[in-house]
Amino acid sequence: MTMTSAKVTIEDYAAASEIAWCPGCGDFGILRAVKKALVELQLEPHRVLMVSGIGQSGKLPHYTKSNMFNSLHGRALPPAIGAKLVNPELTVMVFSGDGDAYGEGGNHFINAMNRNIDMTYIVHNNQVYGLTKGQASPTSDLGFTTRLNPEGAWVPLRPLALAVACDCSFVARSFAGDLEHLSKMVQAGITHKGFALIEVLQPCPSWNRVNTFKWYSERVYKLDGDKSYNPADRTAAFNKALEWGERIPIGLIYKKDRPLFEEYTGAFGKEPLVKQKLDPMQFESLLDEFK
Amino acid sequence: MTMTSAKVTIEDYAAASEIAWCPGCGDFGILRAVKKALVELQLEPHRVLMVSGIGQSGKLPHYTKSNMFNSLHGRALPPAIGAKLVNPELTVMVFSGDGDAYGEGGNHFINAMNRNIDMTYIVHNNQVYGLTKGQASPTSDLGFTTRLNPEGAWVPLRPLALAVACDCSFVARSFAGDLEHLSKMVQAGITHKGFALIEVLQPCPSWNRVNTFKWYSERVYKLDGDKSYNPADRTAAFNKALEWGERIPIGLIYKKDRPLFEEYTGAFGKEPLVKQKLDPMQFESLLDEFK
Amino acid sequence: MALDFNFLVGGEAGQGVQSVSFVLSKIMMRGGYNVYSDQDFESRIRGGHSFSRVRVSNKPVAALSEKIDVLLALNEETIDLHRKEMKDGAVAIFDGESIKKDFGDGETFLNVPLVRLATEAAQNRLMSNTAAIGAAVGLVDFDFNLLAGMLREQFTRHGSEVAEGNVKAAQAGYDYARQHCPEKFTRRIKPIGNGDNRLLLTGHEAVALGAMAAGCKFVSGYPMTPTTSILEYIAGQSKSFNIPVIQAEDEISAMCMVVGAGYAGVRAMTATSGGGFCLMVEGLSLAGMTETPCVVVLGQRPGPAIGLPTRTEQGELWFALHAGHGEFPRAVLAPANVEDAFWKTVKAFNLAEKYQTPAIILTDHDLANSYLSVPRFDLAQVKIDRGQLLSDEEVSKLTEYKRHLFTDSGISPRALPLQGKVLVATDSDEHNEEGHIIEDAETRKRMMLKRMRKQEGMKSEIDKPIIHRKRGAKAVLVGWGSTYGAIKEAQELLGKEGVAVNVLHLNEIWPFPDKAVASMIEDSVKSVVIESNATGQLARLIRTETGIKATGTILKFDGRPFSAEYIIDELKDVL
Amino acid sequence: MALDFNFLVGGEAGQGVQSVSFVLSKIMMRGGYNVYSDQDFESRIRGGHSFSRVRVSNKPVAALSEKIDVLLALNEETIDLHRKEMKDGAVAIFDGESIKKDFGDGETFLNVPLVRLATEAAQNRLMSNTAAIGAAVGLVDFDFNLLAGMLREQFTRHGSEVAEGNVKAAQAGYDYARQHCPEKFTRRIKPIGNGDNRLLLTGHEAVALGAMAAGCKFVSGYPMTPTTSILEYIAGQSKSFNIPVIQAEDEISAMCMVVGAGYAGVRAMTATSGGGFCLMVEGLSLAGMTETPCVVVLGQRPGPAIGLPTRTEQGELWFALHAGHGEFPRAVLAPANVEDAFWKTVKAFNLAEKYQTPAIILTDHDLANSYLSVPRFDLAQVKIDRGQLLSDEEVSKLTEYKRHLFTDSGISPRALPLQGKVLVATDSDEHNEEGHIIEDAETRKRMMLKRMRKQEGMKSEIDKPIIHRKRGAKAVLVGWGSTYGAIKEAQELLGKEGVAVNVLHLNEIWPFPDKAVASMIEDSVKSVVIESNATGQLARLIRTETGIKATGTILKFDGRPFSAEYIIDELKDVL
Ligand SMILES: Cc1ncc(C[n+]2csc(CCOP(=O)(O)OP(=O)(O)O)c2C)c(N)n1
Ligand SMILES: Cc1ncc(C[n+]2csc(CCOP(=O)(O)OP(=O)(O)O)c2C)c(N)n1
Ligand code: SF4
Ligand code: SF4
Ligand SMILES: [Mg+2]
Ligand SMILES: [Mg+2]
Repeated sequence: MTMTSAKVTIEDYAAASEIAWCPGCGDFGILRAVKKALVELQLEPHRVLMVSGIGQSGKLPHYTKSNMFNSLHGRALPPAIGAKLVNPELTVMVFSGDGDAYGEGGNHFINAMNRNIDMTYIVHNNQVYGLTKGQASPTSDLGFTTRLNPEGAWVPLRPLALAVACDCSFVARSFAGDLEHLSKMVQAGITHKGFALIEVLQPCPSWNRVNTFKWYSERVYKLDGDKSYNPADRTAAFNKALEWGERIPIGLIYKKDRPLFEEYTGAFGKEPLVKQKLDPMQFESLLDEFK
Repeated sequence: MTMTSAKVTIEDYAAASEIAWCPGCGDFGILRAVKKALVELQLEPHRVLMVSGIGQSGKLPHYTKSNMFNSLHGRALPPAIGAKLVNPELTVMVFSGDGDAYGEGGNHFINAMNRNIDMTYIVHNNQVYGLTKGQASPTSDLGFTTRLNPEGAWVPLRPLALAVACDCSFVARSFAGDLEHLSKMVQAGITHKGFALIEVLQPCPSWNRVNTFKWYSERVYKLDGDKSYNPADRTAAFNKALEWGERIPIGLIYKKDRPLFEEYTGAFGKEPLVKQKLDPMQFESLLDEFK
Repeated sequence: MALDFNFLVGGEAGQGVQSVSFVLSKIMMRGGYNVYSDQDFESRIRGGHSFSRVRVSNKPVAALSEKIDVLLALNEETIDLHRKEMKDGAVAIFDGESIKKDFGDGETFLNVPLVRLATEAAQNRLMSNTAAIGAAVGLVDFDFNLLAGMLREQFTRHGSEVAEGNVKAAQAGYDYARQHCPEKFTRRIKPIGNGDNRLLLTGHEAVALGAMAAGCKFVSGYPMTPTTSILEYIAGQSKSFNIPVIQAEDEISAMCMVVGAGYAGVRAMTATSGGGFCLMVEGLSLAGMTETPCVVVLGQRPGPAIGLPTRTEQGELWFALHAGHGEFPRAVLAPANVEDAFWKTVKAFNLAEKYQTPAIILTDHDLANSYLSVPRFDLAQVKIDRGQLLSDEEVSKLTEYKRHLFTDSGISPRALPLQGKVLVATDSDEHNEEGHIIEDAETRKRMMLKRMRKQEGMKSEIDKPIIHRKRGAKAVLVGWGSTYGAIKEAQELLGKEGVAVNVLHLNEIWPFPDKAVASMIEDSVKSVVIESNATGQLARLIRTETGIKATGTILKFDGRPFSAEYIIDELKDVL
Repeated sequence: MALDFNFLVGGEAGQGVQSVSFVLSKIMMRGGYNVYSDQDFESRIRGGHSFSRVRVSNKPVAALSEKIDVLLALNEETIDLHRKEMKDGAVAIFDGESIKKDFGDGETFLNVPLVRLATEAAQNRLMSNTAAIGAAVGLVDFDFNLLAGMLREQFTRHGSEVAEGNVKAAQAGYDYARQHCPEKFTRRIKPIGNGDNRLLLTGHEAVALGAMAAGCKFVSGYPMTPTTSILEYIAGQSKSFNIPVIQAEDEISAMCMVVGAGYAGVRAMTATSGGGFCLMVEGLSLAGMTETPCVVVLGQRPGPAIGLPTRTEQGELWFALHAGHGEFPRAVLAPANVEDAFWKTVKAFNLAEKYQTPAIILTDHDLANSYLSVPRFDLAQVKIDRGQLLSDEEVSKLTEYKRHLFTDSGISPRALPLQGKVLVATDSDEHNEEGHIIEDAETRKRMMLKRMRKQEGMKSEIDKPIIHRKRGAKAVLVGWGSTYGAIKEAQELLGKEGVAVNVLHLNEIWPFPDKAVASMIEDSVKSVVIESNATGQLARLIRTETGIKATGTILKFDGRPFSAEYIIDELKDVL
């Protein structure tokens, strides 16, 4: 992440496309918080790469300005990793829905957390498949009914507990209805050196009539002020990550200093791979090995 | 699982194919323990369905007798689930390698544990890709070098911690070198009502020269006798599941009574689906809805 | 006298376009008419523009028509976008109290104060859509009782007050439109019968019903437009008929669960679109190798990648034919319309089980979502043929069992796990007759030949393509799948203009009915292949299988369905 | 005088067959000979049977030969399985002290006490394989110094004691064989030059080198036979040349990482086999839609499903051509041999980047693993053509940038993120020139046409197929990919028998060189397509693209590679 002297304003992050979200969607809050964080960090759009999956969440990069790669459903992380590894100078932010991240993308989710490459992963968790018109997601509450799940959804996954199990170096939760908190979390995620997971509770007024803005508002409580909570304590973090119901914690749940994958081997060289010169002749010595 | 009066002997579980494992492979111990468990449970081969992925581990069902479905790499669980749901009278055992289960099959692994369908999942963990000639697996220790990983493997996943995070209803570890312990675990897994994960430490003398028979033998210790350890305590289980290094726990790590997925909805009916009559005429009333 | 009438209902996503269109369609069918109604919507939940056309005729219809008789505008944009499609003398209904704009002259506009009428009649401004339906129905002087009955059916579950409120709102709209009907507008739709022996449904509802009737007992899938509707329909019936619908973590899992269920002995199915199908193709190959019956619905939409998720295309014919690694037999059926979708689905299950291999049903977004009125399916005609599935008695007599027994037909008699005491073993590795892994060249060769022989058997069960001949035809219009209605209608319209063309339409594509196709094309001087893709996939397939190169193609790949008018227009350049 | 000599080394997996064969191959090349060495092994790590043939000739060789001159049996089974392949007068070397069996008469057996010789000479029974090489080399009276040099090279890293021990063991075997050489056995291989300007390598080593030379800077993959070797080779050089090889959690991830790396601006590649490729096809379509260059190596092996994992086949041509949902341009190259594998890989990177779309390199298990001696690659001839990649300077001058600008060629000039200040946006949804999501028909149509135009440009860069004409030829043998060597040799052998045939071989398959193929086939009365699959995939493709139906096919799908002998045998039925 590189800072610049030019003053970055919210206009620099104006929408590149007409916004197609429903009125009242929690995604607006996330978009606002992301822009605010980027402006506060004074990051210019061209230094940022936003990668997203498919879902309502996946449209976010279209609604601001940056380099962007809108990938397949469930496949936001792999291209982000490819891009980051070859050009570490990019500030990489990745956007997924709960289905995108924890359903279709489950395997990448676990492995990306374990790999600890420097990027920020924002998961819009509306506990439902929004874009496809309301099916249960991996985080839908037990019994949540939809047309596809008329007997009600099965027991949800606890992604933040998975994150702690994967030793994810930054695990946080925030709420789309709390601009200040969320944008602070996003800033912290971006400045964190390593893989930062930020799950955002995001009301979907169109398809989730259970976990509404009000429902979340009544339940969320902040860890951030709480001196008795230590996000460096993995056991405590595991228990905190499992907390869900009458009270839902938001804030930094787990943080761990861990080496970065990209610094582990010498394979990347000093300069970003994108800037390295291509020279066929350098391989002459390799040919000798086949003599 | 149904018991029978006919006496089942080890001969009933004789090999159906010539065994192609390397001499000294830990897989032999697993095979022996599985047969022993089945004989002790007096389960006849035709009541058992063995499903496996691809890897050395995936060959196990060929080396005994039962109904068997040898699936794709990483895809042992989904066909097992399909089969079990349509015929719950089958005792379903699933066999994977560490690559199969935790690498290629990672998404199914998490979800199967969360779903809690009644079956036993045996993961042959040799910390290496055996059949493909020795590449790092998701459980290879940090720094483990292979031709594909000359700078050494990255930080391993901790699958048992993932299991606890997924509230897997039975999480155990055993060692291929301890026939008694392993076969007892397998029996416990089969009789457990729900999804039972049994990870087996399995030396691969051909490709893993680090985590050898001796290496494991020197490190494993049994939880089973330990009164101070309570496998019902999820927090304790999480910590235990993370333990790896000088001491490696084997035995029952986590156990939880949880409802079965297949009993959650009324969609399955009373009789196994395979036995239900097919009658097009029963849908006449549905047509009326389109009038 | 021929009646061919076209309503267009338009508005934002979330405004209720689809339910207005559905009510209109249903009552028109109940008035004895044939109805075809297509759905045009964006990939968003609120806002944007969506519309639906309801085509009503006393002759068979099976495609959209572009020219409109009545435009029912739920917002201003609808008028801007669609007024150019209005026929001479057509009327646009709008609520001038919410849409405050002067549309000038040219077309006829009927300002109906929908919100006010609903508020006055039923004290509920949200019932303005019902008033709109009333107005449309009143304008054409249709039987109000059919509408009232329909509304009561729909709303009674919300209480009789809601139901009667809707009836009142509808009545208000109806009366208003009759009283203010523009003089120039003289078109009327009088009931000409009842719809008793007819059903109104979409292609994917027909697939769902077909699957259920065919005895499907297990469904697993992952939501994806346009096939979620299949999963959802069956899920709604899960409990009543014991057909679990498992929402899997991804399509890989869904496909492999289906293969497992098929192995264990039930008829099983999954449904997806191109992107999800990509993830299923390894499992498809697994089914081919293990000789496990399974049915996969591939509902096409425009690609590559995410493409246009709520639009239509026929861009995955070749992908369906060759998806999966290695070579194995498969059936590929492409229903020509809603009715056909039911029967082809039944057939897919039979082929899959008789030949113990995957059957793919190729549909598309247009077929998936368009409503058609069809004769009631005669369930007594549904034949479930499980092929060489052994009976419990037969199995009980076996002492040993070879799942992959070599036979002349290539089909090995099939026993199920726990059906008796025999063991049922199969493997994704190449295997011997017992289902166990092998490496030798000879067994490999025999197993490949055995499996591929099934393709021959299957070929003998493929129906001839749909053929319509016209005397003196010089050209043949060739199509496949959901475009049948539009192509057939084009033939008829051309016939009226004195241009005779034949129609050759494929709804069972693989194994390919080469002889029938070749002889029909060779009969004609010209052949024009009409399809919704950019590379002419059927045209290529015809060349591959028969050596014949079509003389022309009409390719459309903008995500919108064909109409007869469009085809006729394009034919001018090609014929 | 023509020399065409064939060693066969056989034993259990784990016994060292491959290293014995490698040493033999290498020293023969260093003695000035052309060498081709194939590898036959089972999908297991220990036990079973594996073998390797080392064919040595003073004329070009590029395929295996079935008849053996020297059989080097590391176990008993090798003799049982291969004695029937011995030529008249051939010799089988075995260690009678460990293989205690009377093989009777018929062939000539040379009992060499390998273990004893190794133990005596070097106090290490494990060096018996080295003694075996020595014996084989001694039997043909080859230059011992070449062997000694090779052994020192190989073993010095284990200490000079080990190296010298091996030399001694080899010497013991060498001397023993010379002394006990059966009188009837008179064949000798004398060095005829040196291999200085030649390399001995496998097809997949050539692919790996080609990728590196072409400037590949990022590799991600998941192990799968037969392409793991590509990943492993590059991984071994990762640190020296800064080319990370990421072992992904699965092939989906590997493919999508490559697309991300390509988007960010490096040349990137993945390599897999059919099963893994299944999981990549959605990502392939993503690359097509986002116009991201990427290279995918698809190393074929017999399917369906897991099939025969360590055998060969050409069963995925059609799958490669149509894999992925929707329609998008792609290149499919199928190297004809080891040398070609290098150059085709270079070309794949250039095509991918110039046309901003995926390029697939179709290889197979046989090409992957067979060693061939080839002229040293001239790296100065490697041209890296990055197409319309803008320079930093060009980018710095831009004020706005449209990643998917409409152009006549369909190619949009490419800027990279952070190359300057412009923003680089792309989308798997259909998009406008700026890369942002759209829904309208017009933009969709234009974007599809733009992308498909690139296919036309690419077609102009496709080389003519390889053609070898013989005067008076009535038939043409047609093949693709790795079978080139065997087909070419068949042509020559037939020529010697007085049967003239032409050869038409495709190594650049898509876009299809239709004109060249058509004219060559039309020139011949008969055409026989020779391929390693069951359905005649190239034959079908030729028909699709040219309308021409080949008069015959020779199809082999038992997992074993073609030889010239086999082709000639089969031709008798077809010609
Ligand atoms: C392979 C694949 N499967 C399914 C889909 C269909 N699909 C698009 S978005 C989506 C789920 C959206 O849910 P979520 O990720 O929670 O995002 P949201 O819309 O709720 O923000 C699905 C299933 C797809 N595009 N690709
Ligand atoms: C889709 C796919 N990718 C890769 C492979 C190749 N493959 C076969 S087995 C295997 C890994 C084996 O490792 P593991 O699962 O740990 O089993 P082990 O052999 O060690 O028992 C791999 C990568 C495959 N068959 N299919
Ligand atoms: S459907 Fe839900 S998540 Fe999607 S835009 Fe609408 S409110 Fe937001
Ligand atoms: S390679 Fe390893 S895991 Fe495989 S059979 Fe040999 S010892 Fe066992
Ligand atoms: Mg969601
Ligand atoms: Mg393993």
